[in-house]
Amino acid sequence: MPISFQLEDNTVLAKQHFNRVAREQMRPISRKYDEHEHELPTEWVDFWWKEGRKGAPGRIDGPNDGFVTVCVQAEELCWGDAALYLRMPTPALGGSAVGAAGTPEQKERFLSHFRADGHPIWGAMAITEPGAGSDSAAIETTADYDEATDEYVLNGTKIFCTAGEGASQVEGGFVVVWATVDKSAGRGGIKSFVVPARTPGMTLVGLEKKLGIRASDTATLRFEDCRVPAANLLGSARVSKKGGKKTGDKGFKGAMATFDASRPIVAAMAVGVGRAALDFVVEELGRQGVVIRYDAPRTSQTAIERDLMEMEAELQAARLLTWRAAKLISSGKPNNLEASMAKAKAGLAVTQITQKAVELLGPLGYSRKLLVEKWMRDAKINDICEGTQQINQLIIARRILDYPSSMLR
Amino acid sequence: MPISFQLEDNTVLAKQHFNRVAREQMRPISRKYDEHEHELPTEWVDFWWKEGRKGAPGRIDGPNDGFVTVCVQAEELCWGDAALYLRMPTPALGGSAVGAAGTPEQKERFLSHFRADGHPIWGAMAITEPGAGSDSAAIETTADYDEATDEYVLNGTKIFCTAGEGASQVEGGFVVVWATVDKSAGRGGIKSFVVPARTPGMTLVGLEKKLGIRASDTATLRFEDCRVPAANLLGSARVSKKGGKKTGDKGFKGAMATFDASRPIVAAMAVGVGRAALDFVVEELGRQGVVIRYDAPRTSQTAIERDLMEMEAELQAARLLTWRAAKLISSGKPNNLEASMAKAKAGLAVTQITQKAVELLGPLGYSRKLLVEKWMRDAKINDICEGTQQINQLIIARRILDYPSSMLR
Amino acid sequence: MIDFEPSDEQALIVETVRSFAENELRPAARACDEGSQLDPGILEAAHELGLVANSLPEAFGGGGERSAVTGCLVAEELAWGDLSLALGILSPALLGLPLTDFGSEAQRASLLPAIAGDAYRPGSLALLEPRFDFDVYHPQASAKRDGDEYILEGTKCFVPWQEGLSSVLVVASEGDAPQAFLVPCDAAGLATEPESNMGLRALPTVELRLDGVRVPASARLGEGAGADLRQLVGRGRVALSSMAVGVARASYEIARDYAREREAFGAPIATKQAIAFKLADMATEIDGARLLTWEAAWLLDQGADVTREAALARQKTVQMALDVCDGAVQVLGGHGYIRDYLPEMHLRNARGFSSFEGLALV
Amino acid sequence: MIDFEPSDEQALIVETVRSFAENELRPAARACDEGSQLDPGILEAAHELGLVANSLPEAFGGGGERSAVTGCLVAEELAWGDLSLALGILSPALLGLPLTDFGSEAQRASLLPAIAGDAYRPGSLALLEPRFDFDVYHPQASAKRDGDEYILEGTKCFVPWQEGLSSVLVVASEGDAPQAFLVPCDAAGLATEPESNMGLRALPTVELRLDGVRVPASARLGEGAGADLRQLVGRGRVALSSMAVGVARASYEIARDYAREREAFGAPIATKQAIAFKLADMATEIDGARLLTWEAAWLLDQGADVTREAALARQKTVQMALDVCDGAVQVLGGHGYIRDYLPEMHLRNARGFSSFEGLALV
Repeated sequence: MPISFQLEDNTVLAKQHFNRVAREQMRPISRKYDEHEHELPTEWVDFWWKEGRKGAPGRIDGPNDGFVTVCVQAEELCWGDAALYLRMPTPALGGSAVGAAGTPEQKERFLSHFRADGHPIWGAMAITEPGAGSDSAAIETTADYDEATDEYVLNGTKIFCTAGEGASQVEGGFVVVWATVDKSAGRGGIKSFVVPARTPGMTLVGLEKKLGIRASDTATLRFEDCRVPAANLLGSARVSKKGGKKTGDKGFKGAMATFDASRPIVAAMAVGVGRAALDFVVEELGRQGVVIRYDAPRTSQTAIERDLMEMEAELQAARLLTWRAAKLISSGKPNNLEASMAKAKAGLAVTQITQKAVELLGPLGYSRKLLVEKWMRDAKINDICEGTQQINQLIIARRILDYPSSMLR
Repeated sequence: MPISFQLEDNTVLAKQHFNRVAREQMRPISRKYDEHEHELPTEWVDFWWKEGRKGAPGRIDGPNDGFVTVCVQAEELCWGDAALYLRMPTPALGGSAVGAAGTPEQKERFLSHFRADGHPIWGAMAITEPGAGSDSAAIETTADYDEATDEYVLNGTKIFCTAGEGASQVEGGFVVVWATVDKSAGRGGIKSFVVPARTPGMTLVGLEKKLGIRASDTATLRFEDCRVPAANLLGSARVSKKGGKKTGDKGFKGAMATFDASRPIVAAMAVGVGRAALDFVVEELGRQGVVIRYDAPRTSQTAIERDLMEMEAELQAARLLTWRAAKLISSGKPNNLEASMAKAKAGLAVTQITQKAVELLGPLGYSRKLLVEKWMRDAKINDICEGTQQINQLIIARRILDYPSSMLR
Repeated sequence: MIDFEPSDEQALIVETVRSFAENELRPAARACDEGSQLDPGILEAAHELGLVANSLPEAFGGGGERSAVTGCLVAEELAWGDLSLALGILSPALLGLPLTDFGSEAQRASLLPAIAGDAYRPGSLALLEPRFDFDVYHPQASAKRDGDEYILEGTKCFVPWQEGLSSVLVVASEGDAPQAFLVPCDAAGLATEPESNMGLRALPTVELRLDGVRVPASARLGEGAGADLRQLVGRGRVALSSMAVGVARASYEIARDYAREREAFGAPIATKQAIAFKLADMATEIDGARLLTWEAAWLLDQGADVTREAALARQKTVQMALDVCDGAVQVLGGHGYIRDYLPEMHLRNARGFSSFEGLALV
Repeated sequence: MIDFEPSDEQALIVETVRSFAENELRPAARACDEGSQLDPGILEAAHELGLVANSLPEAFGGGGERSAVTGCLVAEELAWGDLSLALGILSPALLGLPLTDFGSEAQRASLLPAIAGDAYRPGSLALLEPRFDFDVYHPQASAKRDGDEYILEGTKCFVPWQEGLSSVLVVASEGDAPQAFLVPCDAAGLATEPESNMGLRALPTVELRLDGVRVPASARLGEGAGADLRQLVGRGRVALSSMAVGVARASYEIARDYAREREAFGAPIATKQAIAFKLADMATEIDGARLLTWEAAWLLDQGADVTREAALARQKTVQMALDVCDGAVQVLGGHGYIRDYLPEMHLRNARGFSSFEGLALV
């Protein structure tokens, strides 16, 4: 196939479908759940569980651009509301981890509930700790193997756990917890464990009050002698004894690989928020008689025209980098470099686009009567989560310089 | 005294004087010596030697703002032509080193020629080596003490030596050479030595062909068993025996201190080049009917108006940071942080201002019929010399974080 | 002689205000923001420092020590403590300074003694309008002369509206010329709607609607040509520029200290060039923006027209404050995004400076 | 289906052109720049690759394989080698493609066979004008009909003018509508003055003055409505955007390799975050700009109007190329400033893209 920018029919259908969902189901309640932080957006959760999770007409997992379609879905729904997107009852990042590192048995055991009837449930991933942010290898949560019961015993505290309330409290959901089975082994000792919701010893300590994405439940979870069956260690069933501890064969690296899949989605989320702001500004200014003249000579261009053109160009560059990273997944190719490029670019571009959007609308843009100020607050999370701007620059730099992490940190 | 932006009368007189010099003596030959790289700008050199070095009317070394006036002079003359400024017959950076680290006897011996009659002469400083750029401590040029003759014997190669041709080749001038008397001592072993012009063993290897400041002689100098009297080691006459080598008491630190004085001057040079470009663009666009409306509402502002306002604001911010660093010198206060801020800001601001100036004039700006393209080429040196942007950021960061260099490099 | 250091007297004021900001404003900042209200005790305590009264004429009980430069020093320190509280503290100047500069003797006598008096008396200026194409020099709000009265029409926004406010200075166009009018808060035809904005949560502001509001001709500020709006706008831009510098400095310092404390990969994150250089750039830009602002203020004190300088200072400080506060959030990472730390509030407040006009004066 | 990877056929072309650029253009780049001339041997050798001929119609000896996307791939690789030589190599397309797109049968037959023929034949398009307020869609150069002739007046700049050039395509306004005219280089009233610019030193260009130049009516490109200037401008912007990407990539790669080699403080400077992150940003921006450009090219191939997309791609690539090339000079430090290394030339060339229009087409 030659270079082409033609979206598949399935993707186009999905785009239209999820745009309608965004417009009809999300936008009308967007301000409400920004104002009522931490309140469960029942109408949206119920809608998604009953209707939304069926997906778009056509086949969302089409043969070729499947992951591009996933990104298009994320963009459309986050054009609707990024916080509500993160509050959808889905396996989310926890599901990605199970998908990337789990055995077929584990996938069936933990993910099938999400296709079943019953009440809405959530998945989540818990990595960050008070003392370990970007530096995942510094994780202090421990997982000790108890030979007597063939269980792992988790102890530690996790913060910034997106969807952590739903995943930890609602029966049927689960939290994938990163913990070390052997602190002396550094990264090598880090494994991930599926902790089903309401497992004794897992406590919801609290929810963060945030700048934006306030409808999303960002939880702090404490694990105190929290026991899970050894079979919940993500990875192959084959386990090897090593220093008296059992270790699965997919550890730190397997878990990190989930980021290669999740970063394009986060980038697509960012693009969606940025587009919401840009669309709104263009429409609103258009109503005031301001239109972008793409053929104006430099000397007659207005400052606003140039701002809008820059915003459009940066947003599209971010979107195309995102689709490129996604397409590589669909093609079964490595995308570590491209995923980080998409994430770094989208996070930064969209932060700037939404900040500029507020400015362009003057006092109106700053008011909570409109959603633009909310999009600016929501957008900033994309510059931080799933690796800050700086972490993604680090990954890109290591790739392009062909440096191991020991040479560049 | 309260906060004040009132230039002293002496400074204003100097500004007017050197602006006239710039307009009358420099601008008319600016293009010529850009085209004739490496050719000695005789008319300018002679003018400066006969007239220019007398200084401005009034007292340039006024009691309070003396160093501000030095910066104003640099700005005006570099508004004229930065390359010709660097080619003036003065002690230049070599003089600063002698001034900062030399004994009274050394100051008299090396600097008095510059106040005498006779032919034009130059001073220079030689630090950078092929293997040591920003990392001055990695200097490999050696200075071995020969007890028999009470001389130091220099061996090594120096590059990027501004005014190095004049200073090394014309009798009466001198080059201050940084060399190590004890490699095992690292920075501690680095001392500076005054090598008079035409000293046997000092060879002019060649001159760099450069992006800009082409009238300035950027030399490569080779030292092969180049002998200078021990009395040419900059610093106190008191010398102490140490590991069989004599060392003056002002070494690396003394030499580095000259940068605190030279960085505001380099910043002022940058401001001069940037102002040349900005003045020209404003004037030229004004002729075409484009004027900056400082009171236009955001929505009616043109892209060019905003560009010009940004250029003006950035240039003035750079100028004020420069004057602040200079004023601290006049007040006898430390200015290491402020000097690096001025240098970092001015280098970057002026690079961007001149690049934008070329763009604003369209095809005309890109043509060598006008000087704007030259100013863009000239300006870029200010982002590099006397510590690149990055080195100055490093210095600022160490200061604000209160980190020793071992913690942040 | 050029001098970038405050005089001993200025330094003393800075020290006093800084310590007040550190001990009173900063600890209250988060609660005020979350609770959407100012702390009256702090306003009273600040009033006792005489920051506004000092600038008013001695004849009306003030200190007679007017200086835009000193005003900038004060504004920066207060905004460093908390922007909403700072604007509340300085709000009496929104009435006091225009009256001083342009008011008739009678107008001055009617309000200045109270502002300079023992108790805190809030002030308010209605300058902005809720339009994306608002032109500060040509307000759409209008004032038509009708016999001995003016009839005011139009809508204003970002109008500070604290309890105890008795009158507001409304800027409206009389023909082509913008003029300022003293309007009692309970005037007939005047309606307010409380505003809710991304930032400035603690400062009560309203959208003010003037629907045929009648005021006596004597309510127009000044005699003859009236008020000089260019000067008023310049003084507002310079004051807000200083406050932008203050907010940026607050955010930068938190980021700097966090970066020294927080460890990753076995060392403080401040030892990483990406973080260290970002902090270096912040520090440099803050200083550059401050000097630009001071220069405009100094020109004001020389009696110069500062339209150009105030516009440049405003443009520079608006962008600088946004960049610095965004950078601080970035340095704190996840902690920058949560409301346990102040940078997210600084970012919300900083973004407002591109819209704010006339919320403070020097 | 979306695809960001070249087809096998496209990949083969890229490989061929890249190796030519690496082995022929890059080694000659500095000498051409310093000597202010192209290397005729290289132009001939490049011609044998058939890069332009491939795009021309089979009926006139071309390959009939027109694709703007492929054109972008070729332009980027050539510009990666050297911008001046790339523009020289592709200059035949300045006549060949407009003739293909808009020319009458007779016009095509008159020139296309020679362009597609065995020997390199330079081409030229006179689009730009030496005015700061130049509007590409409304040239000031004019064409007035006078009986069976047109009379051309005006001044053009950045007009490629190599030895062997026989005619130039001049864009001038006929009334309100811009049209293109084939003008013989020796026409009466046509005067040229060689240009000297900051960059593009090796490509001979002239300022072209048209003082009552008369051409037959048949010299106007196309019949009826004539040439579609919007499409021509779009094709030019897309081509130059790709070249900006090529120049930026060249500069970035040199900086990256230098940073890996150069040691300071005992380690390669690439191990410093300030350098490494700068390189990471460069790589990301280059890729983003390339994708934007490809999308515009792909739309051209779909027959769409690309006024918007070409404008966005141009704006993005102009700034990206400048930033990347400036960054590369910065990474090399002192070595970036001297002419022993290429980044200083890349910076000079990159700055030109904000003015260049119509110097290449796809």
